[in-house]
Amino acid sequence: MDLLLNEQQRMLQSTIQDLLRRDFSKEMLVAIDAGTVDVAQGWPALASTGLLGSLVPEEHGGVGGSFSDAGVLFEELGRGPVPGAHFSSGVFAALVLQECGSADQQSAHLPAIASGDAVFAVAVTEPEYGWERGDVQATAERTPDGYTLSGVKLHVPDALEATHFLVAARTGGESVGLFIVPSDAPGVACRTLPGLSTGLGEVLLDGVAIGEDALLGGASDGWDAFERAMLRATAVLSAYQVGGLESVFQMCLEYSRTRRQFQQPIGRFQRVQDHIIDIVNHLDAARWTTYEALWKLDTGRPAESGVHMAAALASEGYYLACNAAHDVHAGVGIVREYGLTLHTRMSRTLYHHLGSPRYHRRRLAGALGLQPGLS
Amino acid sequence: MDLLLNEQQRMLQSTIQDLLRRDFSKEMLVAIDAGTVDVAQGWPALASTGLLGSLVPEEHGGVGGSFSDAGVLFEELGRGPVPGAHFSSGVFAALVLQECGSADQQSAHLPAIASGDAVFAVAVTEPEYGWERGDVQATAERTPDGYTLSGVKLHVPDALEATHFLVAARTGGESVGLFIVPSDAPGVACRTLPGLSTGLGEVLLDGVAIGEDALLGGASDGWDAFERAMLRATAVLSAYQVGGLESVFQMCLEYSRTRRQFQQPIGRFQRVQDHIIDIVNHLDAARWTTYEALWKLDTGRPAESGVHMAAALASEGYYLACNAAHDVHAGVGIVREYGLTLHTRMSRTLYHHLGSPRYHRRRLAGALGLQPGLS
Amino acid sequence: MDFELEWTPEQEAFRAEARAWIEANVPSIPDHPDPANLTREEYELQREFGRRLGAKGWLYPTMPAEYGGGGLSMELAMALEEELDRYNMPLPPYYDTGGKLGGIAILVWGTEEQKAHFLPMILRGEIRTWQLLTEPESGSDLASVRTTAIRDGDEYVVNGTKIFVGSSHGAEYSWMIVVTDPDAPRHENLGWLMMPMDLPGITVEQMDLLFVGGERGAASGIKNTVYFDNVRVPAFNLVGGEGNGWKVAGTHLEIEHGLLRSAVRDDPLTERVFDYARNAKRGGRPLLEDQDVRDRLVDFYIDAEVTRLLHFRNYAWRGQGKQLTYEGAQAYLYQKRGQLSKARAVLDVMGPQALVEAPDEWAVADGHVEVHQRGAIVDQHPGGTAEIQRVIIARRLGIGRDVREEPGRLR
Amino acid sequence: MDFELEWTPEQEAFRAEARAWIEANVPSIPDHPDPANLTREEYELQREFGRRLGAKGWLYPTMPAEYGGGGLSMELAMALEEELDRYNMPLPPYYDTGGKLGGIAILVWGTEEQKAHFLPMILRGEIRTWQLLTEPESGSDLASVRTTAIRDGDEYVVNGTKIFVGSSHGAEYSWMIVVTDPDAPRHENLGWLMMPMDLPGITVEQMDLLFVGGERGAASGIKNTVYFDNVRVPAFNLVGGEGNGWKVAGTHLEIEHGLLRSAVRDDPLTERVFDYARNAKRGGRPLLEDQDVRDRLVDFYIDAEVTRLLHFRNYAWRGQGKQLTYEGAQAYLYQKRGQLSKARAVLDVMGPQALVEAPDEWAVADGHVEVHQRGAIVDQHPGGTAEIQRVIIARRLGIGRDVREEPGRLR
Repeated sequence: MDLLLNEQQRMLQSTIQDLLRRDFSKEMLVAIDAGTVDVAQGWPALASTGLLGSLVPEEHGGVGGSFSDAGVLFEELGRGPVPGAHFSSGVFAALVLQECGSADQQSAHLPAIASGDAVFAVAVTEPEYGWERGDVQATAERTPDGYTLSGVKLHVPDALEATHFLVAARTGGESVGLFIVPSDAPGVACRTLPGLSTGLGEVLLDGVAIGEDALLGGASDGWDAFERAMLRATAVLSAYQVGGLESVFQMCLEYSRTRRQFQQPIGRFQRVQDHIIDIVNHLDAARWTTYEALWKLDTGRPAESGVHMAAALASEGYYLACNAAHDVHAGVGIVREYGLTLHTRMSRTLYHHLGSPRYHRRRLAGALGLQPGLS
Repeated sequence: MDLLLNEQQRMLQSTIQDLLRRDFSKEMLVAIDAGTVDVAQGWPALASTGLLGSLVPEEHGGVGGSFSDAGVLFEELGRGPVPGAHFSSGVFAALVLQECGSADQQSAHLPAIASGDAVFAVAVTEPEYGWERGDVQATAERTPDGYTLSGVKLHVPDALEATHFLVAARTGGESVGLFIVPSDAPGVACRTLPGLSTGLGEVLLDGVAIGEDALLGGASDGWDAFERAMLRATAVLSAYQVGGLESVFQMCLEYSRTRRQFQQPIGRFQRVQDHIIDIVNHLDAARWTTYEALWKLDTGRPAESGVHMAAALASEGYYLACNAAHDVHAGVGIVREYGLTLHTRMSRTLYHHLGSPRYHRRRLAGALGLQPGLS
Repeated sequence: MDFELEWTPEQEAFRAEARAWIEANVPSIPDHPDPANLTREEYELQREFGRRLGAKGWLYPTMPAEYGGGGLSMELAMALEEELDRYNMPLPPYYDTGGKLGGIAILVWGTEEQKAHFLPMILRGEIRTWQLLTEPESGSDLASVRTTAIRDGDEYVVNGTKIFVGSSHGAEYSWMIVVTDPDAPRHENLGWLMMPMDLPGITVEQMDLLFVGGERGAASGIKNTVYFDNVRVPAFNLVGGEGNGWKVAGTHLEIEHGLLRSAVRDDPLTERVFDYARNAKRGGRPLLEDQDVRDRLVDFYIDAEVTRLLHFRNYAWRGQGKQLTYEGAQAYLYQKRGQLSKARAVLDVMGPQALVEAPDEWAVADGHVEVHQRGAIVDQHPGGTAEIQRVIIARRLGIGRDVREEPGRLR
Repeated sequence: MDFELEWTPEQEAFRAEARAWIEANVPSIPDHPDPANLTREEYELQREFGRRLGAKGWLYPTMPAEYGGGGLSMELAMALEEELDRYNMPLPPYYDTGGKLGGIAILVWGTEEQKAHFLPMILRGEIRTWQLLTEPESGSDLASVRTTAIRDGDEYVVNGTKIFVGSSHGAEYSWMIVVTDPDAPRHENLGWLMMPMDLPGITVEQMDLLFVGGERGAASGIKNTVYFDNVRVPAFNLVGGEGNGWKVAGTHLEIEHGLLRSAVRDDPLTERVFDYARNAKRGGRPLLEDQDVRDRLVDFYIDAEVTRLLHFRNYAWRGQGKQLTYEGAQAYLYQKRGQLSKARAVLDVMGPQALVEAPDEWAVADGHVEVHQRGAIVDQHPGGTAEIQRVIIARRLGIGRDVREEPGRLR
């Protein structure tokens, strides 16, 4: 039993912290949020750290690190929270390519993902939003040369930054295949959705013609493999949310000391304390379930129940911690330049990503054998 | 709009309060709880008030009062909480008899219920506990002279006090009939269950032979009518729980003033305050939904959604308020003679009675048209 | 008890008159989910309609007729509001804390001259008034404000900064809490001032916020920072006398803490959310097939209903002359926390679509849902945070104290 | 990070030795869901087994060998506990706060003579010790105790009343907080005393309570009121010196507030509840068909898992020598509140059957479920209420304070 970071992880952590301090100050993040600075502006700096190849094998130009290592990096990114396609491309798409792609497809795309030259976004969800096989209704019609993709992909993270999409589409009946689609392919149209979410986009596929080699693994049904990749990506996403939780907690702690009302620091009031205690409880529940889930993935243990539990706790915890943080800060918290609303928006944006808390709880029930007829 | 008790209700309230102060002091209720005094000992006093006939028509020797009037009475009983068959017999069974019974059956039994000479308990639930038609698995087999009842009725309130049971049993297929069964009929065996609940019993029906006239309304399927009676009874049960909530609230308020720790009344601490505020919120949510539900019943308005909402809030609120009250009282609260545990036990006992909070929420969803295909 | 009003023929006649008048006079203004989108032109239409209502005494129907109010009973006011509600038009039809909060404070604490001077222009809709309470260092702890108003001859000289102020499109007046005597003890050092907003030295600057909701009938649009730099205001405008600002504030705070609702209606969000759920599908199957979706909607419904009933109780009891103590803050607390739990229920049911803003084609219920997602957070703070409501409830119930706190004066 | 221990061959050898010894020595005692049902005879068997463990240093395996402990590493102690766990036998196999809490206090604060005198009899299982803290007027506010111990020559004379004390079947010693100087300031007026329970003037009386649970490994059976009437105890028995009782208490409270768990195991209730749910039917259909039943079970599981992980973190970090601050109280808070939410989940899933007590035939899981329904309430208070855990967490995190509170001394 050793529940501390190892030497190498502490180095990783300190390197990424230095970068983030330099290139992603709170003022910069607020400016990105306000739209006065483009999110893509930070991409070269991120790519330079090698974090986009954290989970890409060395043979494909990546680091070939452990899930726990990736957790260390993405926890730091989550603290910002640093927006952008680092997770979509460097983790989610990279894992899907490894799980579903052929050797050629991996060789063709993983190095570019690791270097940051290509930016992949994963376009699975649709207006009837959900992460189950049955929720995919976009179609891939067979043509002599390949496929024609049609449909609407909605709430796709980082769509506007992407050079490529991994698109899920029905290839016939219940079968769902995954396709590599360049974002500049004819028939692809893409925009960011306005509102409380951040960086979610609409991707219209209007009869997009793609070659046969665009189908991941050449498999007309790649959904089960996709779900395996998604499960692993989920644990890293949870680490990102843990970072966000940590940051929200620290903001509240600091404010509890410096803000005075009724002639004392507001943190002397039990009601304020209890909000912050709720936050640290959400934080630690998400943190330790996430760390254990990453460890299970790294050590080849059955990780399904652990990942789903961590994901539910991280998504719910981040959401509720932001609510509690707004209680702690009252008016100050909604002022954009203060920085709390960055987390508020991100917590909402990620709440359903890679499956809602409800989805993860249902999957957890399944993993625990809590289905009728399984006793 | 007039949200105050009327003159007559204030008189009812004051009469029952006087009686309860006299015959059901806290010491007496604690003694009943400890088993040193028999719960039946208080029956004559209760019967003398006429409250057992509150909802029985005048022609059958009752008061023929409104549901709101009954609410006033049972709210006061709930404050004790005064245990015993007053609700089972005077409200639940009386309403079932009126809804399901023939004129003869009503004439035969309602006067005795109103006077307290007969004590009816409603024996519907079973080991596979639930309040849906499908949960009834006891059987009524047709014989030349009537029926033979077999089965196990479990968690039947006030079973040991009852002179008669209203038993639900399958009369064939999905049909469920209601039967009047004297508690001393051969084949009936009855005992109280030990544990945290209070007054719940097991009723064994081992080939109990009863006449044809025991079938309520002569209807081999009386379940729908039973549910109508149950809905009305539920609103009065909610009033009883509101009384319990009120009493728990008052205990906590008093304790918050008199108990001192850290050189001040504990009620000066925000954490203690918040427990009590949670309690008063549960109380008022249950109170005003219950009052509105009773008013809807009295004025012939559609009451289904109102009753189910009130029932869910009253059952959950009473349960959670007792938890919060234990937080306020800490060690003192678990001392039997203090009296809080009377409510703790009663809140658990009533939590599922006439349908669990889950049941009421599901029914509420139905009443609101939130079922697929109903739009 | 009676949970519904039975209307007399006279009341029905009034209602018919009101309906006809409203139909003839009401302007057509789009229902902006986000009040920040209200244009200057639309605002002017609202003000014009307000002045017409004011001329009939219907802008503040229950306020005394002698000062320009309607002098109407609670029942008639309710009928009036119900008729306006057909056009989705609140009363007043724009953000104006003049009559709702400040007007009552002036009525209770003003001199006869002050009432005669200020109330008619408020109640007739000639001016619109902001409230200036919060400062950078004074939020929940309102009594710690630092903006000073120092007497100088027949004037007060005002210096300081107020934040989270008002709405879009300016105001003719503001009422504000100021320090009139920096050396006096806490709670005895304050004044309550009616401030013409066109005086030299006043600067108004828009804040950059997550969102500014505004409650029904008080849709505020945006919030501002207001700077006072040696602003000279006539001493006549100090209401309640020097050193009494905290008592005067007690009056308007009493209203703000949960008694602001007049007629109590169903939350329109409920039907919008139910509509969505009844029609939405997931993977080709009705969304309502999921039990957890139904459960969340029921939670939503119960939150809305309990809030409605608690406000209804307060409204009815005030009408019956029963003294309220903790009930205002309780209903307000329920409403605030209900917004949060409803927002989460909606997000659970709808997924990220709940976060899409109008006029995007994917916005749900013309954007009302997304506005609610933001507004639920922001609604926690104005008029006292949830924590402040709990402080009031605890004091009024007498938790831990033998003597219960008295409510602020309302008459 | 590594969430599992990898056992060395030496450690495995120790485990094998322990297993064989335990198999040869462990008495067979029924697993009473309600510890109040433990008979005197069964208790004596537990004590005898404890003495045999004590003779090997295995009763308190990590305590120093020089005083009768085992001097074992955390890993070996864990192996020992896992082996005992096969027989559902905690360590010590009876309620004894002597070694778990009082022993550490003596180790940290006692003189060499006191350690040599008290520790061996505790650690070898010769005595069993109760703790005497709470009084009728002193619960959460432990520092306000009124029981006095006034020095008189070589003795202290003790007068007062302690409540919620101990267990069934008596104790040879108690340690207690007393006032040694009624005139000294708060926190400087206290003493920490080892009290032989056979002294004249001590009366023990059983309390009538909803239930007395007792945590795993500390099953207490019943609780008592203990009266002291001019009890004379040797001055030697005061540990830490006059006026230092609060500091000594800081040591055992540090352990009690969330660090009492040694090896961390799955809550056996989880499997009992899951078993029930997998086999139960409603209306002839599997209970698990209801989505809300599955949801409740998942809630239950998550509560249990998070509690396990937080305790596990604390145990591992203590083993790695990392200084804990708020973490003990956090895990304890989670555990306490988790009991409540688990109890409600169970009641929701099982219905009133969860309330049926053993040995009734309808009792679920041999009555463990009903005991949990009662115990979840009672478990909120011993070792500091949830509110007190929150006080500790807030101070240790430094919420609202620039200087964080230091933990009590553990060495």
